[in-house]
Formats: sequence, C-alpha cells, structure tokens
Amino acid sequence: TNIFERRAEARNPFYRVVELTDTTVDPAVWGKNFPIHYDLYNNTVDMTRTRYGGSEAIPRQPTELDPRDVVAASRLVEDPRLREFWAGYAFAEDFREERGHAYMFIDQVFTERQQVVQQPGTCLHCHASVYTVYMKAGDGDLIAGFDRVNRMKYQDAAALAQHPVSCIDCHNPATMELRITRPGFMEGMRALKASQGVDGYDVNRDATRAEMRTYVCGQCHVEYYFKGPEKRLTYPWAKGLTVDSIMAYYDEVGFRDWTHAVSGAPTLKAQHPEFEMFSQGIHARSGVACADCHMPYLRVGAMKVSDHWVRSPMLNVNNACQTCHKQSEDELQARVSNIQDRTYEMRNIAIDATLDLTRAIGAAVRADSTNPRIAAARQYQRKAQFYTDFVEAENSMGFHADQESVRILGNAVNFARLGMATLYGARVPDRPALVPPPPQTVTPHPERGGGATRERR
Amino acid sequence: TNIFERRAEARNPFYRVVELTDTTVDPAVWGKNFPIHYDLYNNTVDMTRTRYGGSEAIPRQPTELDPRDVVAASRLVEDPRLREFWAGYAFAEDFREERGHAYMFIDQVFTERQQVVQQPGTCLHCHASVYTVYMKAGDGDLIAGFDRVNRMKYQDAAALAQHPVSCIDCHNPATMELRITRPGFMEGMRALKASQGVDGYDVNRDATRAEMRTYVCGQCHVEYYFKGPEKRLTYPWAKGLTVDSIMAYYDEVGFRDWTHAVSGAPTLKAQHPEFEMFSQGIHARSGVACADCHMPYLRVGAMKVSDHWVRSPMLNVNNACQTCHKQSEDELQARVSNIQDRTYEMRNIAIDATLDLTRAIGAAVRADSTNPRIAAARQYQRKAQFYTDFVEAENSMGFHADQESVRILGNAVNFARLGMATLYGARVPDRPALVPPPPQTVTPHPERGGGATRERR
Amino acid sequence: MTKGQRIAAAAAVLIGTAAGLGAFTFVYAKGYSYLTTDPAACANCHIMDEHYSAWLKSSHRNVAGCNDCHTPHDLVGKYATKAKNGFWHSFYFTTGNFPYPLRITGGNKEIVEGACRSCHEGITSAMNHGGVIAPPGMEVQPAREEIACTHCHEYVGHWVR
Ligand code: HEC
Ligand code: HEC
Ligand code: HEC
Ligand code: HEC
Ligand code: HEC
Ligand code: HEC
Ligand code: HEC
Ligand code: HEC
Ligand code: HEC
Ligand code: HEC
Ligand code: HEC
Ligand code: HEC
Ligand code: HEC
Ligand code: HEC
Ligand SMILES: [Ca+2]
Ligand SMILES: [Ca+2]
Repeated sequence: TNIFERRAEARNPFYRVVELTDTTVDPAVWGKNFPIHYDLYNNTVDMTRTRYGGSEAIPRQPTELDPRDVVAASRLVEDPRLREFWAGYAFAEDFREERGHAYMFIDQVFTERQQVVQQPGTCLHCHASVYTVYMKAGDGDLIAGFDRVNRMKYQDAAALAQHPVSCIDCHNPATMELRITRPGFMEGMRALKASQGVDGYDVNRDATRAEMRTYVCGQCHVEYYFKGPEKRLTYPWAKGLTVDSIMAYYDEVGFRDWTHAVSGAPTLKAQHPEFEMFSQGIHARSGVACADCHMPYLRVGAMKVSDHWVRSPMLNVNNACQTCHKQSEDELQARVSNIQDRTYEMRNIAIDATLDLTRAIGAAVRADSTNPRIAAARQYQRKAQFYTDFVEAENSMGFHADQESVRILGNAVNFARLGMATLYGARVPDRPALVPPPPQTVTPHPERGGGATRERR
Repeated sequence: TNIFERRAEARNPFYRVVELTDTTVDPAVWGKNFPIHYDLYNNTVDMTRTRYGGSEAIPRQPTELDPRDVVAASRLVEDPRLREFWAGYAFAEDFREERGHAYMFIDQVFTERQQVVQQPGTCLHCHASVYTVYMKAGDGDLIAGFDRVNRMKYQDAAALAQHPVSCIDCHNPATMELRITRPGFMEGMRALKASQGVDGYDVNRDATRAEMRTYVCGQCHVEYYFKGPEKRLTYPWAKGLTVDSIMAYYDEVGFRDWTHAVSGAPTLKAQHPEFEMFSQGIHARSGVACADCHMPYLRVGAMKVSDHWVRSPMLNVNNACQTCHKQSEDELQARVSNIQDRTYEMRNIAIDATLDLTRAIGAAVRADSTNPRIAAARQYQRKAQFYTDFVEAENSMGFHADQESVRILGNAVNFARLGMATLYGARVPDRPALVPPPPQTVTPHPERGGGATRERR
Repeated sequence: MTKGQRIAAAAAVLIGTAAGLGAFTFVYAKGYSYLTTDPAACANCHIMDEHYSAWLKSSHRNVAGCNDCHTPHDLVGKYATKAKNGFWHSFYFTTGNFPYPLRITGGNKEIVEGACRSCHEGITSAMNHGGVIAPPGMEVQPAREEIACTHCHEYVGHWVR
C-alpha cells in the first residue's frame, strides 16, 4: 500500500460494512468490519513450542470418540509423576499443554476428562463464545442463563455453542470498548473487592481501561471450583488472590475436589491461576496489563493495531517486550529462561516432597488405619499439594511472579516436611512465627551534601 | 550558592592542593584535594535504621575490654534461635547488625568474637586501610605482605593499621581511577575466571570501569574462609559464584568451619555474600553496579559527585533509585519491603527446618551414637545450614536477587526434609532429576500480519 | 512626600530592581534563547544536559525538538506554557531546591501526551476502540481514559538512565 492509501487508512481506519449487534456471535461477521483483527485472531491455530510454553503439534489417529488429528503434547507423558500426584482424579487420565484459542472448544469437547466423569455445563463458561448462549438461555438475563446452563449436562450445553472465545466475548459491538461478559469473573471480583472494603463492585462500570486490558483475560485464566449441587462456577477470591488466602477460603468452606487415591487426603486441584499469580508480580505492580505482552501493538500499514494472535510472548519478543525493555531479544529470552529454570527446579523438588508424604501416609494407613497421626498428616498433604499444584498449573512457569512462585514452592516443601514429622511422631514445635519488623518510619535524611562534617567517634 | 558560583563550579571542579602518593593512607589528606568527597565519606558515622537494614545506635557501658559507648543492635537478641543455629562457634557469642564504614576497624577490634578465640591477622584484610600495611610488610610486594600479615596474631597485625577503608584502598592516588588493592579479591577472581576458561586474569588490568564500580565493593562484601595453617584468606569461587558451586567447592576441599555443638555435623559459616548473591540478580544482569545504588550521583551545586556516604539506598531513594525508576519513593520502598518480607518468611522457615534436623540428630546421637544413619543426616544438615546461612548472612534480605534468595531457602528446607527422612530410615528414593527442556531453538515467526487466513482445523 | 507617594516610590524601586534582576538573570542565563524553539536553548542549563544529549541520540532528533513535545502545538497554549514554565524554571534554578533526578509533573505530562497524539494521530487512530464512530442514535461511552503513550514509550524523547 503506497503513501496515498496509507494516508487514507489513517483517517477512517475501519469502514462499517456490516451492522454488529449484541447477538452477532460469528467472528467472521465482525471480521468484515475489522479484517486485520480477524486475520490475526485466526492465527491462534498455529502451534509452535517455546522452551516452557507454546504448544507442540502431536499428530493423532482420529477415533470415533475423538476426531482430532492433531493435539497438544501430554503433560502426563512429559512428567509421569503427575499421574500419581493426581491419582483418583480426571487430570490423571488426560492433561495436555494448552494451545491457541482457536482450539479451546474442540479440546474441551474431546478431552478424555469428559469420558471419565459426567461434566456439567459449567465447563463451557471458559471454552466457547457463551455470551449469546447465556443471554438466550436467560431470556436476556445473563446471570439466570449462566445458572441454567451450569445445571445442564455438558454435552447438552455444548450443543448450544458454535465458536471459541470471539469478538463479542470481549467487545461491545457498538463502541468496540472492552467489556466483561463472564459471570464467574463478575462475581469473583465482587467478592474480592468486598474483602477489600468495596461493596457492590460492578467491573463493567468501575474498572479503568488499563485494568480491563487485564480483566478480559482474567475471565478465564483463573483458579476455580464448582460450588454446590447447582455446580455454580465460583472463583475462590473472597479472602484475596494469594495462594494463602485461597487455601484459607477452601479450608473455611471445607471444600475438596477429590479424595486422593493413594493417601485418602482431602485434596484440591488448582487450575491455570495466571490472573492470581500475575497479580503478585512486579509487572502488575507497574501497571503492565496482560494485553501489553500477549496482544502488543503491531504496525499494519499506517496503523497500529492490537495483535489478536494471542500467544507466548517468547514468539513475539520484539513487540511484546522491547518497547519497554531495551535489551536484545536473546537477552530477554535468557532472562525469561533464567526465571523459569529456577521455578522448574523448585517445582520438581516440591512434587517429589509431596509424593514422599503421600506415599508415607498410604503406607501408614495400610499399616494401621486407626493411627491418630494420619488425619494431621493428610491436612499437611492437602496444603503441600495445593501450593505445589498452584505453580504447576500456572502457565508462565514462574515468569508472571518470579519470587512469589518460588516462595509458594518453598512453603509446599515445608508442609511436606511437617507432614512427615507428624507421621513419625517427631514433636512439631509450634514456634511463634517471627513478625516482620515495623515499616521504616524514619524519613530519609535530607541530603547532607558538602559541608556537614562530623568528628569521627 | 548562587548562579555565579554554579557557573564557576561547573568549569573546574577540583583544585590540586596536596601531592597524593601511594603511601598517603590518611583520608584527611586526600580530603584537602576532594573536600566534598571527604565530608560525604565521614557521614558513615551516622546510624539510622531502615526496615530490614541500616543500623540502630544502641548505647553501651564502656568497659576495660571494650571502650565503645555506642554499638549496633545484636542479631542474637533480635532472633535468639541463632545462638543454637551457630552453637559451638564464635558467632553464637556476638553478632551484630553491620553499620557504617567509619566503624569497621573498632567494631572488629572490640567484638567478643575476638575474646572467644585467637583470630589471625587475616581478619584485617576487610576491616582497615591495609593497602599500605601489606605493601610495607612485603617491602613493596603486596602479596608477600598479605601472606606475612595473615600469619600474625590479630592484635599484632591491628597495631599496624590506623584507618578504616579509605581513599587509597579504592583509588589510584595519581589518576583517582578505581583500583583493586585486596589480594583476596584478586586471587578469588582469578580462580573464578579460570573456571570460565579465562586464565591469568588480572582484575586491575582486565576489568572495565563499569565492573570496577562493583568490584571495589566485592573486595570485602563476600563469602570467605581461611585456608590452611597459613590462614590464607580465600574466596571459594573456583567452581562459580552460586551457593551450589560454593557448596561443591567446600565439599571437594573437605572444609568445615566447626563441628556443630548440638549435632556434631561438619558445619560451614557463610559471611555477607553480597557480591555473590548480587551477581545472580536482575540488576547485575542489567549492568547496574553497587555504586549505582550505594554511591549514586549527588548534585552539589552545578557538579555531580558520587555520594561517598555509603549506606542503605532506602535512606537515599531519590538519588539511588529514581534515576532509573520513575515510581514514587513510597512505591519503591514498598517494592523493596515486598521482596524482603517474602525472603524473611522463607528465612524463618528454613532456620526452623534446619534446627529441627539438628535437634533430631542430637537426639539420635544420644540414643545410639553408632546409628549408621547419623553420618548421612549430618551431611544433609551441613547443606541445609549453609544454604540457610547464605541468605541469613546476606545483608539485603533478598533484594539483591529476589528469586534466587528464595530458591536457596527452598532447597535448604528440602535438605532438612531429606535429612529427617534419612534419620527415620524412610527410603529416600533417588529420582533422576528432571532435566530442564532444551533452549527454544525455533526463531519466532515472522509477523503474519493481515492476510494470512487459515481455515480452522 | 505624602504617604501614598512614598509607597508608590518604594513600589517602583521594588519593581525596578525585580525587573532589572530578572533581566540580568534573563540575559546571563541566556533566558532570551528560552523563547526560541531551538533545543540547544534548553541545554543552557546543565540540569538539562543529560536530556539534551539523550535527545540527540533519540529517534526524534530530526523530527521533534524539546518544545515540540513539551509545549502544546496551538499557538496560545505554547506561549502560555512557556511563560508558566519559564517562571518556575528560573525560580527553581536560582533557589536550587528541587528533587534530582527530575520528574515531570502533572500539567507538563499532559502536554507531552497531547503532543504525541497530535503528530501521531494517524498511526494511533485505531487505538481508541478502533476509532469507531458509533452509528447515529447510539451514545458512545467516553473512551474511558486514553491509554498513556508513555506507558510503553517512556524513553522515546530521551533515554536518560
Ligand atoms: C510482562 C509481560 C507479561 C504480562 C503482563 C503477562 N504475561 Fe503471560 N506470559 C509472559 C511470558 C514471558 C510467558 C512465558 C511464555 C513461554 O514460556 O513461552 C507467559 C505465559 C503465559 C501463558 C502460557 C502461554 C504458553 O505459551 O503456554 C498464559 C496462558 C498467559 N501467560 C496468560 C497471561 C494472563 C492471563 C495475563 C494477565 C493476567 C498475562 N499472561 C500477563 C509474559 C507476560
Ligand atoms: C473464554 C475464556 C478465555 C479468555 C477470555 C481468554 N482465554 Fe486464553 N485460553 C483459554 C483456553 C481454554 C485456552 C487453551 C486452549 C486449548 O488448549 O485448547 C487458552 C490459551 C491461551 C494461551 C496459550 C496459547 C498457546 O499458543 O499456547 C495464551 C497465551 C492465552 N490463552 C492468553 C490469554 C490472554 C492474554 C487473554 C486476554 C487477552 C486470554 N487468554 C483470554 C481461555 C480463555
Ligand atoms: C474458569 C475458566 C475455565 C473453566 C470453568 C474450565 N476451563 Fe478448561 N481451560 C481454561 C484455560 C484458561 C485453559 C488454558 C490453560 C491451561 O490449559 O492450563 C484451559 C484448558 C483446558 C484444556 C486443554 C489443556 C488440557 O487440560 O488438556 C482442556 C481439555 C480443558 N480445559 C477442559 C475443561 C473441562 C473438562 C472443564 C470442566 C470441568 C473446564 N475445562 C473448565 C479455563 C477453564
Ligand atoms: C480475549 C479478548 C479479546 C477477543 C476475543 C477479541 N479482542 Fe479485540 N481487543 C482486545 C484487547 C485487550 C484490545 C485492546 C483494547 C484497548 O487497548 O483498550 C482489543 C482491541 C481491539 C480493537 C481496537 C483497535 C486495537 O487494535 O487496539 C479492535 C478494532 C478489535 N479489538 C477487534 C476485535 C475483533 C474483530 C475480534 C474478533 C475477531 C476481537 N477484537 C476479539 C481483546 C480481545
Ligand atoms: C508496558 C511496559 C512493559 C512491558 C510490555 C514489559 N515489561 Fe518487563 N518490566 C516493566 C517494568 C516497569 C518493570 C519493573 C522494573 C522497573 O520498574 O523498571 C519490569 C521488570 C521486568 C523484569 C525484572 C523483574 C523480574 O520479574 O525479574 C524482567 C525480567 C522483565 N520485565 C521482562 C519482560 C519480558 C520478557 C517482557 C515481554 C514478555 C516484558 N518484560 C514486557 C515494564 C514492561
Ligand atoms: C539496584 C540497587 C542495588 C545494587 C546495584 C546493589 N545494592 Fe546493596 N542494597 C540495595 C537495597 C535496596 C538494599 C536494602 C537496604 C535496606 O534494607 O535498608 C541493599 C543492602 C545492602 C547492604 C546492607 C545495607 C544495610 O543497611 O544493612 C550491603 C552491605 C550492600 N547492599 C552491599 C552491596 C554490594 C557489595 C553491592 C554490589 C555487589 C550492592 N549492594 C549492589 C540496593 C542495591
Ligand atoms: C572478606 C572480608 C572480611 C573478612 C576477612 C572479615 N570480615 Fe568482618 N565484615 C566484613 C563485612 C563486609 C562486614 C559487614 C557486613 C556484615 O556485617 O554482614 C563485616 C562485619 C563485621 C563485624 C560487625 C558485625 C558483626 O558481625 O558483629 C564484625 C564484628 C566483624 N566483621 C569481625 C570480623 C572478624 C573477627 C574477622 C576475622 C575472623 C573478620 N571480621 C573477617 C568483611 C570481612
Ligand atoms: C575494606 C573492606 C570493605 C570495602 C572495600 C567495602 N566495604 Fe562496605 N563494609 C565493610 C565492613 C567491615 C562493614 C561493617 C562495618 C561495621 O559494622 O563496623 C561494611 C558496611 C557496609 C554497609 C552498611 C552501612 C550501614 O550504614 O549499615 C554498606 C551499605 C556497605 N558496606 C556497602 C559497601 C559498598 C557499596 C562498597 C563499595 C563502594 C563497600 N561497602 C566497600 C567492609 C568493606
Ligand atoms: C569503598 C570504595 C571507595 C572509597 C573508600 C573511596 N571511594 Fe571515591 N569513588 C568510589 C567509586 C565506586 C567512585 C565512582 C568511580 C567511577 O564512576 O568511575 C568514586 C569516585 C570518586 C571520585 C571521582 C568523582 C566522582 O565523584 O565520581 C573522586 C574525586 C573520589 N572518589 C574521591 C574519594 C576520596 C577523597 C575518598 C576518601 C575520602 C574516596 N574517594 C574513597 C569508591 C570509593
Ligand atoms: C542504573 C539503573 C538502575 C538503578 C540505579 C536501579 N535500578 Fe532497579 N532495575 C533496573 C533495571 C534495568 C531493571 C530490570 C528491568 C528492566 O530491564 O527494566 C530493574 C529492576 C528492578 C526491580 C524489578 C526486579 C526485581 O528485583 O523485582 C525492582 C523492584 C527494582 N529494580 C528496584 C530498584 C530499587 C529499589 C533501586 C534503588 C535502590 C533500583 N532499582 C535502582 C535499573 C536500575
Ligand atoms: C518525542 C517527545 C519528546 C522530546 C522531543 C523531548 N522530550 Fe522531554 N519528555 C518526554 C516525555 C514523554 C517525558 C516524560 C517521561 C515520563 O516521566 O514518563 C519527558 C520528560 C522530560 C523531563 C522531566 C524529567 C524526566 O526525564 O522525566 C525533562 C527535564 C525533559 N523532558 C526535558 C527535555 C529537553 C531539554 C528536551 C530537548 C533536548 C526534550 N525534553 C525533548 C518527551 C520528549
Ligand atoms: C534556566 C535553566 C533551565 C532552562 C533554560 C530549561 N530548564 Fe527545564 N528545568 C530546570 C530546572 C532547575 C528544573 C527542575 C525544577 C522543576 O522541577 O520545575 C527543570 C525541570 C524541567 C521539567 C520537569 C519539571 C516539571 O515540573 O515538569 C521539564 C519537562 C523541563 N524542565 C523541560 C525543559 C524544556 C523543554 C526546556 C527548553 C524549552 C527547558 N526545560 C529549559 C532548568 C531549566
Ligand atoms: C513534532 C511531531 C512529533 C511529536 C510531538 C512526537 N513525534 Fe514521534 N515521531 C515523529 C516522526 C516524524 C517520527 C519518525 C517517522 C515515523 O516513524 O513515523 C516519529 C517516530 C516515533 C516512533 C518510532 C521510532 C521509535 O523511537 O520507536 C515512536 C515510537 C514515536 N514517534 C512515539 C512518540 C511518542 C510516544 C511521542 C510523545 C511523547 C511522540 N512520538 C511525539 C513525530 C513526532
Ligand atoms: C501497550 C504498549 C503501547 C502503548 C500504550 C503505545 N504504544 Fe506505540 N508502539 C507499541 C509497540 C509494541 C510498537 C511497535 C509496533 C511495530 O513495530 O510493529 C509501537 C509503535 C509505535 C509507533 C511506530 C513505530 C514504528 O515502528 O514506525 C508510533 C509512532 C507509536 N507507537 C506512537 C504511540 C503513541 C503516540 C501512543 C499513545 C497514543 C502509543 N504509541 C502508545 C506499544 C505501545
Ligand atoms: Ca480448582
Ligand atoms: Ca565462610
């Protein structure tokens, strides 16, 4: 496109070819008004590995139950310990690397986790373009629709959806402004804000644009559980976003995902807590949003657009990082690897530590199931396992919050240690935890600069 | 100072009043040529606490043995567990917060660690202006002088020195260029560089000016030990600067600082490894030097000088941090506290874990000293204690390398765990450690940009 | 002299000296150059040296001088800002008590953000919700706050580090 086209492009970037309404679910229709965004959005079919992220295309023999001819690599093959780690739960059957948004719907429909147990319609909340599905099911009442679909069998709910997450799930069709369409996130944020003393928080009304550039991703990249018989999708944020607050919440409501097959412990499954982990990192503290790194600006012709090919930033270092960091691509990739190697080392130690405790409890139960120490040891396994799983499930391998990720794993190893000590009857002395010192009250000294001499004592 | 002075100052900053030679040890003489630097340098007498750093002036009743009327707070009072942690070693008698450079000489002379054991002259290497002392003792041969002073009794060596670290210890008197005067650092760096395939490294010849702005501090803020009967000050860097490499070095040379009084374990004492820890952090990776934060530029009139009042950057946030970070002073202080709180939490867990193992070994020895598992358990305590002490002794409470500090403490807790398991006879399965995945070979995809549509699989 | 005359005389002396002193500072500190758009004018003060040398190596050296970013592009706004900043600059310069390293403050930051948008109107036109003009009758919510250019392009004018 030459200069004239560039100049023209600049003035009214997008012609309105079609009328977009609150029921236009098909992204291809939106693509008529925003062809560049639609093309980029379609690229999420691409599968390329990075060191710890991305996804590898694994060819597969289509079967009657699962017609997919390409899938992402299995995490259970990559680390066989995970089968024992989740013994007795669906994740021990089939758990794969995540891949592009284009696959989210078919990957959920055909995962073996659908065969081992009857999943509820709730799963659809994060795996398809469900805004229109909920609105229709609730006759225009999003929350009522959400509640109705949750209670359905997954297969029935899935029949109502056609597309993976698409434009209408993040954008207001009239103004293209970002908006939250997921009830799970709306209610999760309301509970979180209430715990911070802000009542009646409405994310679509109260969030700033910078926050929205993170919140649209937080709709799905979060820890969750299904609450009560109505299988209501709930984000466990009522006490805060740290793993410690989430653990306290689960203990308070007495929730378990399953009873561990090896140890009988009341165990929790953590799932992709990117939003929670990211919130503890230096980037979040500096106001950097998910979209800054995962949907950075891309120059196309005379315009800058947000790159809707959502993928690992390590496949897009130039645009994702180098606007803010002047180091070379190799150096930035080395920094990410450095952080991830440390997390990976501690993640492996924490899984070993938790499995050692799990096996020891199993042995103790077999030896004498009335042993009074078993109950306490199982509680330590519950904690060690959830803290370890919180980092294992998080998909940036520590990058989103490097020190926090390793602190969580250090605590997990300590819970495993205390569990073993309890099992062996070693007195676990409860020491009063040392309280951190008070904040620095002294205001820094005014510059002394030249002149202020002091005789040396 | 008004405009006229400012303009004049800018033209020729320093007048040469006295002739400085290689034997001018008294900083006051250098102060004649550089009054501003000398005044700033003298401010290190000031004692102000920060949350985790700085120093608090504790009044003291002078005694015959120790005439000091003000000392820094005792770390053993602040955390009584440390007495048991170092049971059987001098640090269990007297270990205080460190304070300004002005006190380094008197603090060493009068510490109770001098009363409990006869210390060698080697200690002087980092606690006084010893460049001229070594040159005189070696008749102009620095290394020979260093060797001779090492072998002397501390009291005799101390009699040869008068000043704490002063200008001549960091500056070439003729050119004011930075230079290394400490043999310990020269030989330590030569061993480190040799392990990286660079032979015959001479730090004064080969280091860049940017590196020197870190190396001048690395002369003393390092882990060390006294090698052999000649008590030669040695920095354990022959295998690298990480705690893992230093541990491997000590194991290879079979060194122990003392035999732990409670458990009989061959234990190591880590001392102020600021240089080693800092080398693993993001600032070092970004070419930031110690002097950038601890001796930042200070505007005096129209001139900019390096602030020779070496102190905690938290007492100088505007100059120390805001050249590179736009956040407010409160925000920067909160970031440092955030990092330090996480390290402090894990440090306390690691000390508890190590002490639990130490006590369990002690009990096992009392029960049956021939128990074959004791030896292996003691080796685990040696590792758990050194990894914990490495972070406890480091004076930035994790700030210099936030993820690395917590990784080290996580490993320490795991060593303690494995020690207990060994003691209980629980089979410690040696699992092949999972090797991190290969580096990302794929080069990031060229931008697909508009146009590249793919049918969705 | 009557009381009134005495006050008037005192006032005249005061204003005279102030003007004289101001003029002298103006000349000595080459204040007149301040009114020009030549970036070197800013570098008369050493406090601006680092920004000037960093700017010389920046991507905007040939396309935008200090005042292209630091004063509004409309004529009135430009000289009003010059006057305001001119006063505060000389005030702080003589008194010397301001936090170093320098921090841009409120009003001046908005001016810079506005400058980016005026020159880069084209390339950033899609950034605010795709530059969508709502169909008639549909009230467009205000585009919430603009995303700040300096959020990502903080060092585009001068990388002073
Ligand atoms: C400062 C940049 C940055 C920000 C901001 C950021 N991320 Fe990431 N993210 C990364 C990096 C780097 C990786 C690691 C990619 C890799 O290992 O290939 C990553 C990985 C991921 C992955 C796994 C991708 C893969 O290839 O497997 C997901 C999912 C993710 N981030 C989601 C989010 C969400 C949700 C947010 C906001 C809550 C967010 N990210 C904010 C930089 C960022
Ligand atoms: C509607 C739910 C939903 C929303 C909203 C969402 N994601 Fe995802 N995301 C998923 C699912 C599900 C997958 C895994 C798809 C699969 O493996 O089949 C995924 C995968 C990813 C991946 C891995 C891609 C790869 O190539 O490996 C990244 C990165 C990612 N998301 C980031 C984001 C970011 C950034 C945002 C916000 C701009 C976001 N996601 C919004 C559900 C969502
Ligand atoms: C709160 C949002 C949310 C809910 C509810 C949810 N998922 Fe996911 N799912 C995601 C995200 C985000 C990813 C991509 C990140 C990852 O794989 O860790 C994902 C990835 C997946 C994947 C691809 C990777 C894998 O695990 O093999 C499958 C399959 C999957 N989910 C199945 C399910 C099933 C079955 C349910 C219902 C029990 C469910 N999901 C409920 C958000 C959700
Ligand atoms: C997972 C969330 C998500 C989905 C799905 C999504 N977008 Fe966006 N979109 C964003 C974010 C985040 C921005 C940046 C908004 C901002 O900066 O205020 C954006 C911005 C835009 C803009 C404004 C111009 C720009 O590039 O910044 C347009 C136009 C747009 N998207 C079109 C689309 C179209 C068309 C689709 C479907 C093909 C789509 N979006 C799907 C998250 C999404
Ligand atoms: C919008 C700006 C922005 C973007 C985009 C961004 N960063 Fe950062 N990054 C920051 C800020 C701000 C800090 C905190 C340090 C500071 O204040 O300079 C930081 C800190 C870091 C650190 C040191 C802290 C830590 O976690 O160790 C690393 C490493 C880093 N970023 C890597 C990346 C990578 C890799 C990407 C791209 C995937 C990226 N950043 C994208 C602004 C950004
Ligand atoms: C990026 C800035 C930065 C750099 C570079 C840096 N430090 Fe620090 N240093 C800090 C901060 C922040 C603290 C914590 C101060 C506090 O807690 O009050 C600290 C603490 C210290 C302390 C303890 C000070 C006290 O008040 O107890 C010492 C000693 C120290 N650093 C030495 C070094 C040495 C030696 C180097 C180079 C090897 C170095 N520092 C490099 C920022 C830095
Ligand atoms: C390799 C350099 C080096 C050597 C050798 C050295 N020190 Fe130190 N010393 C330091 C540094 C750096 C500090 C300040 C940091 C700290 O206290 O952790 C310090 C602090 C001290 C302090 C004040 C804080 C405290 O521990 O109470 C005393 C006392 C002390 N040293 C005594 C000694 C004695 C006795 C010896 C000989 C056994 C010795 N030093 C050998 C570098 C050294
Ligand atoms: C000759 C050895 C030596 C050198 C060289 C040295 N230090 Fe120190 N430093 C010490 C000793 C010893 C102490 C403890 C003094 C005491 O507690 O009596 C100390 C204390 C400190 C403190 C604590 C000050 C306080 O107020 O609590 C800081 C910060 C520090 N040094 C940083 C540095 C930096 C930065 C450099 C390089 C510019 C450096 N040191 C060079 C030996 C040295
Ligand atoms: C612990 C090490 C140390 C000591 C002791 C020390 N300096 Fe420095 N000095 C430095 C460092 C680091 C720099 C910065 C050098 C550079 O940037 O190349 C410096 C720079 C200087 C400069 C160059 C101008 C400037 O401010 O950057 C002068 C002059 C100077 N010092 C004088 C002195 C005087 C006089 C004394 C004794 C009163 C002294 N120094 C003691 C470390 C030290
Ligand atoms: C000479 C420049 C420079 C100075 C001085 C400096 N920093 Fe940094 N800082 C950086 C760079 C570069 C990064 C890495 C991120 C990036 O590339 O922007 C960083 C990263 C950080 C981070 C995020 C990484 C982490 O460790 O969590 C924090 C926090 C930080 N700095 C705080 C400080 C504080 C506090 C001070 C003052 C004591 C300081 N910095 C002084 C350049 C500097
Ligand atoms: C391309 C635009 C641009 C140009 C040209 C430019 N600046 Fe700036 N300037 C900025 C921005 C943007 C900031 C605010 C950076 C921030 O704090 O986010 C700034 C901030 C400043 C500050 C405040 C201190 C700081 O670093 O934040 C000073 C002083 C300054 N500029 C002086 C100058 C001088 C003198 C020139 C000419 C040599 C100049 N600027 C040219 C964009 C520019
Ligand atoms: C008379 C000396 C002098 C000249 C000439 C000068 N400055 Fe400054 N400037 C200063 C001083 C002193 C400060 C710090 C006082 C303050 O913050 O207002 C400063 C501060 C600034 C700031 C940040 C302060 C704020 O409040 O935003 C900006 C931006 C700036 N100058 C831009 C410029 C530009 C652009 C020019 C050329 C048109 C210029 N200056 C010419 C002395 C000067
Ligand atoms: C006087 C007009 C003018 C002003 C004001 C201006 N720019 Fe520019 N800018 C240009 C021109 C002309 C170019 C070079 C041609 C191009 O790349 O578009 C450029 C180039 C750039 C580039 C690409 C080169 C690079 O450094 O990456 C960026 C990014 C940029 N400008 C951002 C900004 C930001 C942010 C601001 C406000 C702080 C700003 N500009 C203010 C005219 C201006
Ligand atoms: C979220 C981060 C972000 C924000 C906010 C942002 N930019 Fe950019 N900008 C980028 C990235 C990334 C590129 C590189 C695009 C490319 O090269 O494909 C870019 C490129 C540019 C360019 C063209 C550079 C070239 O390659 O020619 C200009 C001009 C520019 N930006 C100006 C602005 C202005 C003006 C604003 C404020 C309205 C702004 N930017 C806000 C991230 C950002
Ligand atoms: Ca869960
Ligand atoms: Ca030692």
